[in-house]
Amino acid sequence: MKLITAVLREDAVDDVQIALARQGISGMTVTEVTGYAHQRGHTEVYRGEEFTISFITKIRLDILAKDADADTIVQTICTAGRSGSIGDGKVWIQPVEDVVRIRTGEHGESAI
Amino acid sequence: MKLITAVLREDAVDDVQIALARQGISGMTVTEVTGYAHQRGHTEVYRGEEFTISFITKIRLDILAKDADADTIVQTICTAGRSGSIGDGKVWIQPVEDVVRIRTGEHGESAI
Amino acid sequence: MKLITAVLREDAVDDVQIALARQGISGMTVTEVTGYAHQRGHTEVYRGEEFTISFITKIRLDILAKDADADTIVQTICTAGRSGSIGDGKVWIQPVEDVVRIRTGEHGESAI
Amino acid sequence: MTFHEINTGDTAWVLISAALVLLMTPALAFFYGGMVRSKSVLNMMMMSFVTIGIVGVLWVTYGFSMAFGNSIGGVLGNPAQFFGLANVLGAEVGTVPAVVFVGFQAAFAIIAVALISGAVDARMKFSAWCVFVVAWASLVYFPAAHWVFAFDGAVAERGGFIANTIQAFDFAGGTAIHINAGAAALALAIVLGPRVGFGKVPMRPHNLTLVMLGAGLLWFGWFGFNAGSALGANELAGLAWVNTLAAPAAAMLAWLVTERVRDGHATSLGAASGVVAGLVAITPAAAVVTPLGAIAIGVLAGVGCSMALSLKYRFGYDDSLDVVGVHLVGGLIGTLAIGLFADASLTGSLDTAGLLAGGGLTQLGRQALGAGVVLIYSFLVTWLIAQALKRTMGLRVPMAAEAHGIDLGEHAETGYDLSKAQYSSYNVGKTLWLPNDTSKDENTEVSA
Amino acid sequence: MTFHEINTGDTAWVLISAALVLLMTPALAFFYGGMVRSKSVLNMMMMSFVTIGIVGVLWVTYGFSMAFGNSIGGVLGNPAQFFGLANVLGAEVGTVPAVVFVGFQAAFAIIAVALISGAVDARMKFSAWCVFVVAWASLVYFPAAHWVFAFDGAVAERGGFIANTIQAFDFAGGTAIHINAGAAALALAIVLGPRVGFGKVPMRPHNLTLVMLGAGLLWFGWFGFNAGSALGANELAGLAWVNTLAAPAAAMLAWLVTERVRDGHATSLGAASGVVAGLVAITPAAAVVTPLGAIAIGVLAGVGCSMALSLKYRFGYDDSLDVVGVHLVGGLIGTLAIGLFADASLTGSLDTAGLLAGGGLTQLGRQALGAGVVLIYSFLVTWLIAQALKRTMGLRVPMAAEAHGIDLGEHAETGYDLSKAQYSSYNVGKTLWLPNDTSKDENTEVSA
Amino acid sequence: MTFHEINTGDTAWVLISAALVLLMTPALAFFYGGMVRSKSVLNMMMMSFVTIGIVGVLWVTYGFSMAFGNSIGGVLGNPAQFFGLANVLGAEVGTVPAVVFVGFQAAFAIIAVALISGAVDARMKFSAWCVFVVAWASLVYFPAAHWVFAFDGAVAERGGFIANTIQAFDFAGGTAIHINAGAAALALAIVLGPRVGFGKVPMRPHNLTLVMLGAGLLWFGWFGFNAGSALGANELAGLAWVNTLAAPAAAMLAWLVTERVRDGHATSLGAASGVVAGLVAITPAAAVVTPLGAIAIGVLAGVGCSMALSLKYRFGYDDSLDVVGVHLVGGLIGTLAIGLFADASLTGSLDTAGLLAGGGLTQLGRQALGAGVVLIYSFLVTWLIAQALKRTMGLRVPMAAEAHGIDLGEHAETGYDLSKAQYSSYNVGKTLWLPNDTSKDENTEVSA
Ligand SMILES: Nc1ncnc2c1ncn2[C@@H]1O[C@H](COP(=O)(O)OP(=O)(O)O)[C@@H](O)[C@H]1O
Ligand SMILES: Nc1ncnc2c1ncn2[C@@H]1O[C@H](COP(=O)(O)OP(=O)(O)O)[C@@H](O)[C@H]1O
Ligand SMILES: Nc1ncnc2c1ncn2[C@@H]1O[C@H](COP(=O)(O)OP(=O)(O)O)[C@@H](O)[C@H]1O
Repeated sequence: MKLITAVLREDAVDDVQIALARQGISGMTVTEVTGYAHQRGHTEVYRGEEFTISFITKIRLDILAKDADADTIVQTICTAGRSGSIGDGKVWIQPVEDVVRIRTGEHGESAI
Repeated sequence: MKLITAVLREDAVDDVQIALARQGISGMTVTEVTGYAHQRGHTEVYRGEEFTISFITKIRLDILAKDADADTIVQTICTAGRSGSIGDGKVWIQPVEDVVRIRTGEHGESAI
Repeated sequence: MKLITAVLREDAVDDVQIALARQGISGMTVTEVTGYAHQRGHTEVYRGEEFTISFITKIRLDILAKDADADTIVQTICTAGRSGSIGDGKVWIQPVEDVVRIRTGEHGESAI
Repeated sequence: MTFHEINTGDTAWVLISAALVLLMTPALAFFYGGMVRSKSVLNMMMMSFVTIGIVGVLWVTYGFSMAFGNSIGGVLGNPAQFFGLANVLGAEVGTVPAVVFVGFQAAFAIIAVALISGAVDARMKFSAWCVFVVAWASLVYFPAAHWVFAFDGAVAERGGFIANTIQAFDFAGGTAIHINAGAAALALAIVLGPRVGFGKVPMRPHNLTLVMLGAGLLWFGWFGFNAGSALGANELAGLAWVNTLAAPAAAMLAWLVTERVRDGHATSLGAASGVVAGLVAITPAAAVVTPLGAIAIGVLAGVGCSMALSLKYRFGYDDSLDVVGVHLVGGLIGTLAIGLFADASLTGSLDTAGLLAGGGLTQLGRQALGAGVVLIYSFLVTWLIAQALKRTMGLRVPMAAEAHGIDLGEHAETGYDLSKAQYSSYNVGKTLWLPNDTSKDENTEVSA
Repeated sequence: MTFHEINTGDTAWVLISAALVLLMTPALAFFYGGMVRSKSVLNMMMMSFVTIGIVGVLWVTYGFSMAFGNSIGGVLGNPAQFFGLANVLGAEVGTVPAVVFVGFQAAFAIIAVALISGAVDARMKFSAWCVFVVAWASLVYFPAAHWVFAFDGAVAERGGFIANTIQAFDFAGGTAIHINAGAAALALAIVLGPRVGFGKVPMRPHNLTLVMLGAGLLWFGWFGFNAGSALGANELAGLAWVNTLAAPAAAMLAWLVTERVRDGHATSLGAASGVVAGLVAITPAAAVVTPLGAIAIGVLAGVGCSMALSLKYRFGYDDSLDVVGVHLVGGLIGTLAIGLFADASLTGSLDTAGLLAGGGLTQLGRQALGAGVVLIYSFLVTWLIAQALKRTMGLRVPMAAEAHGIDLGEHAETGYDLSKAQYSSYNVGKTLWLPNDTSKDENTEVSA
Repeated sequence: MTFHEINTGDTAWVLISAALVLLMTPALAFFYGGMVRSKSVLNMMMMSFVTIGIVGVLWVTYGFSMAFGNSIGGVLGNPAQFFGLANVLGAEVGTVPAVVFVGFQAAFAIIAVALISGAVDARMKFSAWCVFVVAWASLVYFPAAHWVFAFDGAVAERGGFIANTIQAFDFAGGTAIHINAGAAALALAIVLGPRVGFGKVPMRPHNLTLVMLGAGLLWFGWFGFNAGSALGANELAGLAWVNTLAAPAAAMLAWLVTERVRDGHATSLGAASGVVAGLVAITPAAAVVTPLGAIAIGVLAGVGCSMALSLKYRFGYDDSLDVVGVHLVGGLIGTLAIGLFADASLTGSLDTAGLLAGGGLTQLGRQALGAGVVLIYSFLVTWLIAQALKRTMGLRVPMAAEAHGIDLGEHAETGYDLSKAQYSSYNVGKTLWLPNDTSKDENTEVSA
């Protein structure tokens, strides 16, 4: 099994979620994060003092996937989450040794 | 070493934490997240317009564990975090290559 | 490729970020978390009732890194994030199978 | 009604005082709302707001008449006399038009009922609260206001028995309002039962800036409450004004010192609570004590109320926001303190002066009697109302709604949405998010 | 101006009423501000605040004179007569100094303009709003205020045509203010176009405690609005006061019942909206109906306005915070209801009484005519102003700024920073964070 | 005291004005509280609230007497004369009861002290602040109020030297309050030293809705401050009212234009700050300039204060919320502007008129002298008080408490808990979470 993590623009989440749902992938965990890389931050001004705020609001998705689904999910996220300008974010894949569904105690792929 | 990640109901955290503490596991990192899967969301109404909010508040725990402890921890979380109805969440295990305690620079299992 | 995750004191983030930027590492994703381990929490008092709050605000950094950079990054974080007292936090390294830059679709190390 | 010349200055003062007192109920909504957890802030505020709605309408129809109509045996005003405010236009109360007095007293009736809501945080059905408001206003407040506020000859020929027969002083409502609401809160909290997790899980205030806002506006409004009760712009009003500054100031300091000594910290919730305790305590006494007497009453209230809070843990009733500790105890302190500090030059005779101000025990006895009657009546009748509701429509929301948050369960709203990223997967109206794929309504529970 | 003796009580009441009405515009800022998403709260509040600034200055220079100077054909006051408030000191309006009346009416002018901002949430250029305020106040509000509020002989010898020729009642501004602003909001919303995502993505209120605060302060201020319009501390003011309590109380209940029946839940946003709807509706009628009539008007407004809200989705204009649904519809209900409920004993003659209160259709016709004239004039002129601005300076912020949040785009600020961890990587002033390493400015966009 | 007939209209106006001014201190708490970081909001608000408590009690005991008792050489009122408000009941000030005047002036004393707290954000021990309040009120404010506000014959036979000998105009307290508090803030900020990270790490406002709320309520209250200072409901009050609208309106616009030109954006913090700057500047002048003069003063204040803010970075003192930039500079602008714009028809003679209004340099000189005396006295004595406290009890919280947040360190509270998930691992009271397992108290520090 895999854990697919995506860091997205805040306004891309709805599209990504819909695209995934269309493919039958409807489980995910969402975190509000801030990111920092090539995309420039913004500037605020308070009583004449400028504050440059480099961290940018992003949304992180964590999706547990069966090995077979992983590539499609990554592909779907990339397509639905792309705006083409700097700051679209990353997707990465990590190995998962086991997954358990707390409610039932099921293990492995059936727990996803 | 392992990283055990659990996504729990918001009201299960205290029980899980106590259960883990009883087993001598007292380190963890907690994140407020929202989740989306089989559990139904809720509906809000503002000036007659209905908003169905599908994302549900969940709590994510990340626990670094020695290889030997991992299974017990998963087991404890499942037992303490179970309510039996949809939405109890998942636990998953991932490999960790190294852990460092920032304060001391210790590496490996002794850093946990 | 590696995923380096660090849980830091809230006031160490700026120093760590600057130190990393000096080494040319300027991509990261930041999450506000709370942690719980050896560091003692604090006490609040409302109308004579004491509340001991054990969870402590921490900052979590997730940094995707090329294999070659991983050790330096961990080293840098440890140096810049150390205050020497309990609660400085942990850094850990996990394997990553693939990274994709959403904007371009690039895979692997060039996507970082 | 007796007929005097209307005085525009007095009328202006009572008009603005009425608005000040009305503002106190929204202020209470903020004071209370900030103290609860974020998942019940709206319900807490709604209980105050809907009380303005309900009691506002009741007052104009039969409430004023029940409180100030000609007395039936000193016990109840004739509800027909001023029904729908008939016979009010053209009449006066003192030197102000009677309709102005109606407005002023309306605001009192509203806040008296709203005060009780602090006891029922996060668990009472909103519909049950609404019915409770109608019942309690009609069966408890209107009568009690009649007893205490209806002086013979002021509005109608014959007034209530506490004002005219017992002759207890209650300048602006320590008995009729604070003791009354406090006793009711106790009864309702007992019948309702505690919140899930009461005494076990932490229930800390979710927004202390809101609490401070409430306290600030309450203080502001209270100048209308107390100084407005002089029903004129005169020296008496001025004295009440200054006492309404001095007593809560002293109470705030006393509360903070108590906290510092007992808990190690002076808190902002303590400051806000001390202010309210001092305001409550000076309410009945504002026109019969000197400013130094007001300071003394403030100190008593600050220390007394802050010590009284722990009672609820000892006895196990969940008076969530300490209506008993602040309003019942504070109201008692103020009402009885009149028997100690009332100044003969202000009350008009040594006979009515307080024990420590050269008077005897007479007035103290009258005060205790008046307070006791209201306390017992209010507790009993409230208990009966609450039991009746419990057995018919039910008082509490389902446990799951309480756990998930009463704001969502009862009002389908959340207090705050401060997320910067407004990701959603919401449905707006009935339009689904996946129009091409109606088989996948992502809001439907799917089997695993 | 006619010369009476100054009465201090009347003056005191109008002075404080003026302050109460002025408070209503910040209150509106909170009411509106809480209803928008967190990324546009500051812009929404700024539109109200800057309106106080702009209209405050305009009023003192030529606005008062345009509204209350001697009438040019019943259509416009002479702008030169009181320019810069010349000739005001030493004069009276009724029994109060004319300068006090200037202040009181200033607050009316301000809130009338600010009301419109509810229609343009999150997308209008701040500079365009400022220019719009100048144009709309000058071309629409000052004339309309003249028509409705300038009675012959009150300030200048000749006043406006609605007050004196049509003789429609508008006690405190249902026509001049609410219908007027509501019609303008509709025109502006249409020209401006909807927010990105309107009707598709959820735009729920970000802070309902702020909405409740706004509603509470609005109600408080409205006592000055309505009861202050009696221009004296007398029984008329008292009646208006009580009606200003009764109507919104009833409207709140009616709105909540409508919601409960229709949507299954009584909401706090509904309570706040119901209060405002009731206040709007009673505004024109406050002195000509009995308290029971006020309750009837409140019920009509609560049901009517809550039903009117869905119009915007049907017709597709984005009147973001329902200025049309609440102020235009509420203003119409109140203005027309006078033709139904006005009481002959209050209006002074059966001829002017309402249809259901023993009068005929005469007054209803006058009311409809007055309302219609203002509605049409306001809609048309606002539409022209909006088009003119759109074609010259442009009305809307860039799409990206709207998406990212207008607070940042227009004001370079964010409403809230509640993060406990204030990590940053900010620059303060021009000092960079990496002084030793100027080649690495981490705020510069770097190629991947 | 001189004996006049009491006038109820005048009394009503001063009574409500007193309440309005009292509201300004909570309003200040919100204005200041919103501007600091979320971890020090409660401490900031507490400094204002406790000032109401302390100064409220001091005023009633000896403060009023020190300020308005019979003058000892023009320098200090006799503290025994009205100790505990003896000899106040039965007396009048002008046409209002003396006790009403006591209340009105109490609110002035309170806000004067509270203003200083803006300079000491996030680092001053709360106990040190409390002692500072007692000392500063007694040694600086009560004397200065005597100099400026105590006119011969108004309350006592002989008053203070600035009012009676220098004859500077200070209608409502530009000198006694704003210059005074601004100079004290500067001295205290210097002795206290800057916040950790001042000028390096970003300290942006955590809640601008709270700032706007504060500004709105301050403006509302300020009508009592300025128009109430007429001590009657008359044309003078009306003029002050209108000027209190016009000047801040103009100042807000001037500040926003300055920002737009200098920084590229008009901000909501700028609007709020501009309002306050305009209010400060018009305070001394409200009754001696025409509305057009008020607009001029507003523009000067808006531009002047917004330019003055950067001084603190240049000179390196951490006047955290710009008490100097807004109150000292604004107070100076207003006080000196009287010497430019004062209108002979309002001051009563050409001799006292301003330079640009046909007068000479005389009044400008008086204004400068009065302002200078207060500024220097206040700075010096405050500096001495601060040094004394620093060397005895200490002024600052420990560095760790400052870093972690002064709210927690000094008050054991946090301002907001908006987390939806209230997970905890708290202890409530002394009950531990693991009752069966007392060996594992998860709150104890455990060795790694
Ligand atoms: N090395 C990295 N490790 C973790 N997260 C990263 C890394 N680089 C970028 N990110 C995340 O991706 C987001 C977008 O990255 P950025 O470089 O700005 O744009 P793009 O991915 O389009 O080149 C960042 O805001 C950050 O959250
Ligand atoms: N595939 C997944 N990947 C990541 N998180 C998931 C996934 N599926 C479910 N979750 C998380 O688990 C939570 C509970 O899942 P849900 O399916 O609603 O209940 P249950 O686990 O009881 O079947 C979700 O809210 C989400 O946070
Ligand atoms: N086993 C663990 N798993 C995950 N996070 C941990 C673990 N132990 C500690 N942490 C995180 O590290 C933080 C600091 O740990 P703590 O033990 O208090 O200090 P130190 O690391 O200096 O010994 C904790 O607040 C928590 O967020």
